[in-house]
Amino acid sequence: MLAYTIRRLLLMIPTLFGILLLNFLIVQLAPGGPVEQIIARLQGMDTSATQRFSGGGTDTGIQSQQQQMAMSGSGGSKYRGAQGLDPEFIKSLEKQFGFDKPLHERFWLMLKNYLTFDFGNSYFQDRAVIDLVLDKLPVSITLGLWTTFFAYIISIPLGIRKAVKDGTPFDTWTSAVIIIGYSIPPFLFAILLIVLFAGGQYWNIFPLRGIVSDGWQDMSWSKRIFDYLWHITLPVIALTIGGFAGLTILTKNSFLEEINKLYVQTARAKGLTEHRVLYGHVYRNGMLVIIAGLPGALLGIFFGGAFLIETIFSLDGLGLLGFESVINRDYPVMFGTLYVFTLMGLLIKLFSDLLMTWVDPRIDFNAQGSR
Amino acid sequence: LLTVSGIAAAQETAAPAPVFAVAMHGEPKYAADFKHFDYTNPDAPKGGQIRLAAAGTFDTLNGFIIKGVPAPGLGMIYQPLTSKSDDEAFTQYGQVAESIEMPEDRSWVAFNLRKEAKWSDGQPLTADDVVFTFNTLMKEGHPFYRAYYANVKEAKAETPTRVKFTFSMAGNRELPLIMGEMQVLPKHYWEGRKFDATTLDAPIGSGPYKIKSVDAGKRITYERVKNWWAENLPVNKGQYNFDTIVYDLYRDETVLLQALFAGEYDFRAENQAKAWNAEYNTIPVKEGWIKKDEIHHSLPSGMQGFIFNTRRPIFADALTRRALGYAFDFEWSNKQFAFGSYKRTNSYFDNSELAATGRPQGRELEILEKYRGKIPNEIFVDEFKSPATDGSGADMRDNLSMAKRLLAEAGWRVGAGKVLVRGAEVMKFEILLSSPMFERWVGPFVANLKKLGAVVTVRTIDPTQYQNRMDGFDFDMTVGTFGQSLSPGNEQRDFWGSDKVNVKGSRNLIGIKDPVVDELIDMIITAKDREELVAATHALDRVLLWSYYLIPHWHIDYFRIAYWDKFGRPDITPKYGLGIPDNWWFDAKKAATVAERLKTLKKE
Amino acid sequence: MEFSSIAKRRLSQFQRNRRGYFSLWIFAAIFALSMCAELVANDKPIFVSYDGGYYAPIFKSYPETQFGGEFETEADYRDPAVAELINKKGWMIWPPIRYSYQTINYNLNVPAPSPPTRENLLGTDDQARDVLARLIYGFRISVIFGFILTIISSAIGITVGAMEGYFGGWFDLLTQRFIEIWSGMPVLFLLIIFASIITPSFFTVLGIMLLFSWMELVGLVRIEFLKARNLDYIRAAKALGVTTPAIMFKHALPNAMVSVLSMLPFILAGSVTTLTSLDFLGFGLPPGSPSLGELLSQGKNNLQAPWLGMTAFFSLAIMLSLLTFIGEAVRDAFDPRKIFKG
Amino acid sequence: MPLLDVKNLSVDFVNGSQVTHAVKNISFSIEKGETLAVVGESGSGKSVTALSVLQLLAYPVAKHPSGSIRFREQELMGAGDAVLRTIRGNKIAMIFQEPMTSLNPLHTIEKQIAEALFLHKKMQPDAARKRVIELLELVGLTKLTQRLGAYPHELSGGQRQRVMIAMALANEPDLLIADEPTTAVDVTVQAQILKLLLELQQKMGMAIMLITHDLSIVRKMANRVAVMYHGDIVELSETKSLFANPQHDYTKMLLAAQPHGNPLPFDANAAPILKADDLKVHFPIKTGIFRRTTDYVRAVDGINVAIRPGQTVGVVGESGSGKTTLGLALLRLLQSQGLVQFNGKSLNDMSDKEIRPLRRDMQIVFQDPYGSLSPRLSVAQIIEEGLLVHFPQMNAAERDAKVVAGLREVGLAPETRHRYPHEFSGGQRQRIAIARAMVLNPKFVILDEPTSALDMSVQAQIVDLLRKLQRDHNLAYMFISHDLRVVKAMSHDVMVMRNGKVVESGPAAQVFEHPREDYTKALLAAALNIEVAHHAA
Ligand SMILES: Nc1ncnc2c1ncn2[C@@H]1O[C@H](COP(=O)(O)OP(=O)(O)OP(=O)(O)O)[C@@H](O)[C@H]1O
Ligand SMILES: Nc1ncnc2c1ncn2[C@@H]1O[C@H](COP(=O)(O)OP(=O)(O)OP(=O)(O)O)[C@@H](O)[C@H]1O
Ligand SMILES: [Mg+2]
Ligand SMILES: [Mg+2]
Repeated sequence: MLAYTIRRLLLMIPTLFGILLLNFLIVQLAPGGPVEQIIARLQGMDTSATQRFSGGGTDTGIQSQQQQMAMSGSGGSKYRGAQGLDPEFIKSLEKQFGFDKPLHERFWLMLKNYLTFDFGNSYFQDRAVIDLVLDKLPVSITLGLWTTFFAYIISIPLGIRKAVKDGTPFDTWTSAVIIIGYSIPPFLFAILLIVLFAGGQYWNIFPLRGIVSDGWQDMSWSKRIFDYLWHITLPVIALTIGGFAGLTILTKNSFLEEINKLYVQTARAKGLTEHRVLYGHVYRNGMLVIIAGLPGALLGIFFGGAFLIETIFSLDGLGLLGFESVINRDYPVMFGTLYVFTLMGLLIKLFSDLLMTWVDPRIDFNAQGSR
Repeated sequence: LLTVSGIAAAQETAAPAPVFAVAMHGEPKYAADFKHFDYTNPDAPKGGQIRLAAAGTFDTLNGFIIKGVPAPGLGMIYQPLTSKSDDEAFTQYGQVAESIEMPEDRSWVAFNLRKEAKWSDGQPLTADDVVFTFNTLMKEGHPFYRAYYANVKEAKAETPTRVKFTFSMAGNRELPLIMGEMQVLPKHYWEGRKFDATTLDAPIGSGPYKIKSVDAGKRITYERVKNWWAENLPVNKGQYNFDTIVYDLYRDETVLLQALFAGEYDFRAENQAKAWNAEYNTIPVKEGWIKKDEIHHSLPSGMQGFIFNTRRPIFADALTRRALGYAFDFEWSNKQFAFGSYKRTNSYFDNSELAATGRPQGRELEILEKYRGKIPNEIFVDEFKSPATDGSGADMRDNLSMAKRLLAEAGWRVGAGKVLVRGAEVMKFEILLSSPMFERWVGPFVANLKKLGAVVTVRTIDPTQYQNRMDGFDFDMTVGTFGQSLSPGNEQRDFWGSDKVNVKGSRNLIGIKDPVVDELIDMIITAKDREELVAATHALDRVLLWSYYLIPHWHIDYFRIAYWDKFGRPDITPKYGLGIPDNWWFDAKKAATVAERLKTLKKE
Repeated sequence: MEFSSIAKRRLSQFQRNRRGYFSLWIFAAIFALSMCAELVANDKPIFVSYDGGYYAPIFKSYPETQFGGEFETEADYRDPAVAELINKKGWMIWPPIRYSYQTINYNLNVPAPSPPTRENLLGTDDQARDVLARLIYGFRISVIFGFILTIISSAIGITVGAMEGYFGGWFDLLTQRFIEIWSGMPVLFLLIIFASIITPSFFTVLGIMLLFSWMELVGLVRIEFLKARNLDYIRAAKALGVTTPAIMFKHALPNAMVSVLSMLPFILAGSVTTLTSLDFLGFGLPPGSPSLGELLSQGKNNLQAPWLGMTAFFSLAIMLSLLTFIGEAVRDAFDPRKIFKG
Repeated sequence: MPLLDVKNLSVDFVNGSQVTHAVKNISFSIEKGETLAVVGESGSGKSVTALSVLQLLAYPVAKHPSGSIRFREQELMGAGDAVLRTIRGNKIAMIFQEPMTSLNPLHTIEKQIAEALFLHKKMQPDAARKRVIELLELVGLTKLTQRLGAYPHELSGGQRQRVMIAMALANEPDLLIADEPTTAVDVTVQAQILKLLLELQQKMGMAIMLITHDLSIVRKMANRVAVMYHGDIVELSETKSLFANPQHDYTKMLLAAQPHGNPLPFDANAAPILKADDLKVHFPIKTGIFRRTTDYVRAVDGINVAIRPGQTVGVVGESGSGKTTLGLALLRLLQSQGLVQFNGKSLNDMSDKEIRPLRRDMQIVFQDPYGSLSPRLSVAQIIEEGLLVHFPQMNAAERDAKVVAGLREVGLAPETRHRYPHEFSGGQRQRIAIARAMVLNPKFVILDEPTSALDMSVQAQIVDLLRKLQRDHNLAYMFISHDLRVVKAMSHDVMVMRNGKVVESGPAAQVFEHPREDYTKALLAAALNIEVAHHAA
């Protein structure tokens, strides 16, 4: 197993290299890069990455410009100056982003830097990519941990109960409930929660944005915890609601699969309580898929799926960062996040594989050759 | 700004007299001894706070560089050399500059600074700061400044209180005003700091507000500078009344609106007709705690429309373009999609005196006469009007049969597969969009086009990609916007000038290549007075309109604002501005009432 | 005399799961209905009699001139003028819903999206199109898309996962790394690139989605196979000389099927919604195409029009419930020890 | 007042429209300290009866149309969970018939045994561990005490069975239900375990319900015997009187049945069909979090065999000596070192694909029939699978005919072929496994305890069948068994294994009559011992 682990660790290097190379090449092909992005901004186009789903936008493009002009305090109106861009300017932009160098040189440079975990700076945010990532981590961890926590803490017992009560009305209605939960698009549900519990129309109980209040630093510990929980309630609910269905059904079916096996009979013959039988014996057998899937689920929420919710609750997490970097063509951030995520992903996957052999010692990863 | 004016530099004359204000054309509206702008309330009480909100995020307090997203409201911490009044087309009044000097040909401009001007840390604001600002912006600022100030040869501090900008060209009337708009940066603060890096350290300024606290990406709070040096200048009288101004940032627009209802912030300008009409029926609005106002303005609407890429052969002739315009049922769409709140745009400068109305007359006619024969004859006969319907939706047949006739005239006929053909050409094109918002407007339009036999597809793509295709003029039809200010100038060349037709990235998306248009643009740029400018603009407007380069969209001539009823505001709203938060003030009594009523509601 | 063969027994087990059995019927009925969407909801009449001639506009397009109108393009039968022309000299038989997915209802009293009325049973969307008609068409396109995508991508995913798990060793190591690299691809970017090269259509979108969606099941199946390959009955099958694919398919796969069947409905629902998340990159189905996802995003952008979001949500929930129940019944059918309770 | 009183017990299995009456209205009782042996035909309902007592059947597929089960006056039939829990594993413990599949594959043996201790005796971990070791030693698993962390799949069949026994005895129950408790262990261990049971019985008055096929054990252990036939108790009487004076026809037949006859002659000069040289299988022992290999279990340690067509080689030896492993290695179902030749061709150099066609000719009957049957395939599918692979030209009807014939030969009703494996009794499954191997007409078969779950009559039938096939097709067998009588009846040559090595081998007669090694002698003595006990009784 040690040899296997080492092999896996070593293989990460070519994997990362492959990913970087592939991405690098693809990015070269993409129409429109950071330069176009800046031009679009200069020309007053609404380029914010989240605009597509954040419900913004207007059907009169000019109107928002007018509004901006009319609202004093918004600084000099760049709009007036947006009167054509000379090629000089575009060249200087390209230079600024390093696009004047040939392809292979740029790739080489990037590789060199990445080996030393130097991910460079964002094109648009003037911050080290690594800082950006670290910055967004608390939000992502919050959402990831809580959501996974709730999903598992509820889905697994529920799935087990459903397996035990398979075919009963309980099974049917719980299925209906979790599927409804799944079908509600999280962003719609989030908005619904906001309108109901944070808007001015019904109950104004929860805050609308952020993960902590302004004066958080100055609060007492208990206050801090309360404040934190108070802030994350809605986003976590919105994220979790859809997370039960798959897991519950998977648990249920895995359990149904195991529950009639002979070793369960043996366990019952020992006089174990039903609970012990289910959680002590069946659990480990039935849960392999689910236990092994846990790290992946975590990763998914950390880095992927939550950007809609992050947008709605104005939480700055990694999901949003990654998404914005693509839409804005902020390549260093894109590559940096990709690199970090991939590395974490690889480690977590290795961990989950090792976890699997721990859960089920019959599992090994050797070739099956001459068995 | 970028080209050399056609007018020869005037003779150097005797030193010009310092003035307190400069108008783009003509004289400033206010006399030298004016007490305050008409649209301000000189007795407005100071105090209280206003909370504003914006969508998005920010990560820097330095808005002058390319990197980072600047926080909203940063303009309030700097004071420009001069600032503009909101009820004139384009007139600058001295702020940091006590007076302005420039020669007749405006080939340079000098600003005499106020001695009392000082930074929020007490240091005096000097000509050195101005020069520093200019040089820094040129060198390290957003690349935009390099283009913007391209014609400034040098900036020189002649005395500690006098700074002079020399231009590389003469006759550009706008340049001195643009220089005046420059927000001055404190040299002593920035020296020793990196200018081209984003920062969250609150910079010092000379403006009415200073930054009180910052929560990156979420909130920025401004606080009024006590005993601000410019507080009692007439230009500032009755303004900057709030003690604190807070900007909250929300990522999501829908939430942003909900936050208003929740009382998280105080004021919102709505830009969606649908939202304005359908989503504001919440309790605070119904109860009148949130006031909904529509405030008319006279800012030029600019032009938004379905623009034709005339580089495409099918759109090369005006007749075809005109015909297709009949397929757009604005009245119905406006009624169904926008609660009838928009007006059809009938001019490239609509909602302003720059818009051509009626038939050409006077100087305008004179200009146009010169081109008779080279421009559509209808110009002399008719006022331009887009085809209209009664908005019932059942009223399109006449328009469509008109279109059919015009298309036939242009050589199109319905061929196999019920598609319009002209020789080997097929009427087949794509409408490219960068925002899904327009899809609904496009829908019925496409349906009507289909009835004419056009094969139309619609495609929405992401902004960067869109920009890329725009830069390469790779589109058939798209929604184009051409914003206009009250004083059109060089940008017109970029919009419609024939020398930009093939310049990648230019904004002559339509592909206009018309010597008449070029000449009219020159006339606008070099117009000596407002009358001439207006006449030339009218002429250009007509030529563009009657060439059917686009199917005009709509505009709105009022601001839709909603705000918690806690504020006082001047009786007069300026024609060209909204005056928020500068001209409004906190009304403690109203605020108390609102708070009171809110409390009783919560108890119920 | 003959005991029911195993197939019959599975069928009967399937049927004994009443929930799943009825779900299958309901789903089949809905699907069949949506397959003949053109006959159910259309802006063209099914049948026209005009001036002695008979026409079937749904199947053939006739120019307006055919009915004495002015335009040589296809007649718009909803156009009052055209309707009048036809009714003067004949009659029309309309489908129950006189809207197709793109038909705009020009006759609304309130701005779009308009609430449900007798004319538009589920209201209209923000482009004044009939939601019910769009739902019927959208269901069809979404489900077909979802089905094809799910079936192909699951087939690939299961195969790859099975091989990884079953063979282990270097094959496992290398394919897994390949998958890691592959899943590290910037899908968004690829879509953008493709969008700039080809005009998206149903099948191109499907193809692109396939490239990336097959990985979803790999991990799950891999684990199941790693577990299964050490079981005694797999060894027994080997001893019989059963070929490796047959062992994987007949003996090991049924084990993995449990988790796969649990996930399939969700994968399907997922593909239905991904379809629209692509729209904004210019790589979804062309604007105007009906789909459940499109309805969802309209729902979000039009909170004041709850019927949009509700319709989308209910259709999704119902579809998913049906599929989950069907999936459970299939699982039951293959469960040798199925115990039916209550 | 009997300890256990069963009255009118019936068990039906309902599967859709198909109802199996597995047990029909039986009554019996067991007194404190008494041993009731239950014997009977394979599939007659013994295990089902035993499981009913603890209410462990898969309800509601299984139904009790009638009956009452009273343990110490307490009704167990339909009793609540709480009641059953206090009894199961505590007052009544059970040894399951199929030890190979009845252990939780993911728990270490220590954990499985200790669990009952924690539960009912509330023992502390240290005490529990001591007790576990003690129990393992009692059942003769001294070597395993170092490997408490071993998982069931790392154990041999006999070892697993003994873990089951240890588990059942852990709490010194009042009633032990032992369903074929010693089928997988060698005679020495068997003797030891039986002795242990007797001791416990004497010491604590434990009652035993002993289900077995081995009549010698019945004679030695049982006070009374119940004979089951087709779901009925056809006869129930004192052991002595039963053996002396059987009443029912079936009983008479059962007592008379014996695997008999002698091995057929074979051509000792023919080229060996299977040959192995210096065969070795070493299993790594892994410890620590990285599960590094610290040592090896030398399960097969340098074995040479050669088997000729028509020859039967018997393999005997103590439980855990590596017999199963040897069998698997010979057929290349386990990784091994050393040369293996089949029909003169070296299997070592062949890929899986190349070996595959040969598998038609070399078959194996696994020691754990249950585990070797795909749970989701019907018996018909399982049996015909080999035909599908090796006789692709056969059509469905032909295949079905073969399946039916195969089932008949092993004494199973062909109608049952559309059932799933779990719906059979232990002995029935074993026969299915035999049918699966034989239906291919192989040339060489490894039979790993093929008769351990079969009653005498069926055993005899199977032995006859095997012999018939051997005669007809010149078949070669490798016959692994603990049952020396069967080995004797079948084998030309015998190999005695211990700790992965062959300690003695030679012609059967010689090994049985004149054993050279002490180990062999002890083995034979133990076997005799049981027989002697019976004769003495
Ligand atoms: N789940 C089931 N469904 C249908 N029939 C079953 C089921 N379980 C057992 N049977 C049948 O019940 C009968 C009794 O089985 P049981 O296991 O009690 O036999 P047994 O006497 O223990 O036989 P053996 O000695 O072979 O173990 C058998 O004929 C078997 O086929
Ligand atoms: N996978 C494994 N890992 C470690 N040890 C194993 C493994 N399989 C078997 N062993 C060990 O190898 C030895 C031989 O096992 P094998 O199953 O061959 O015994 P056997 O002779 O068949 O015994 P029995 O008569 O009890 O079936 C035993 O000590 C067992 O614990
Ligand atoms: Mg049995
Ligand atoms: Mg064995």
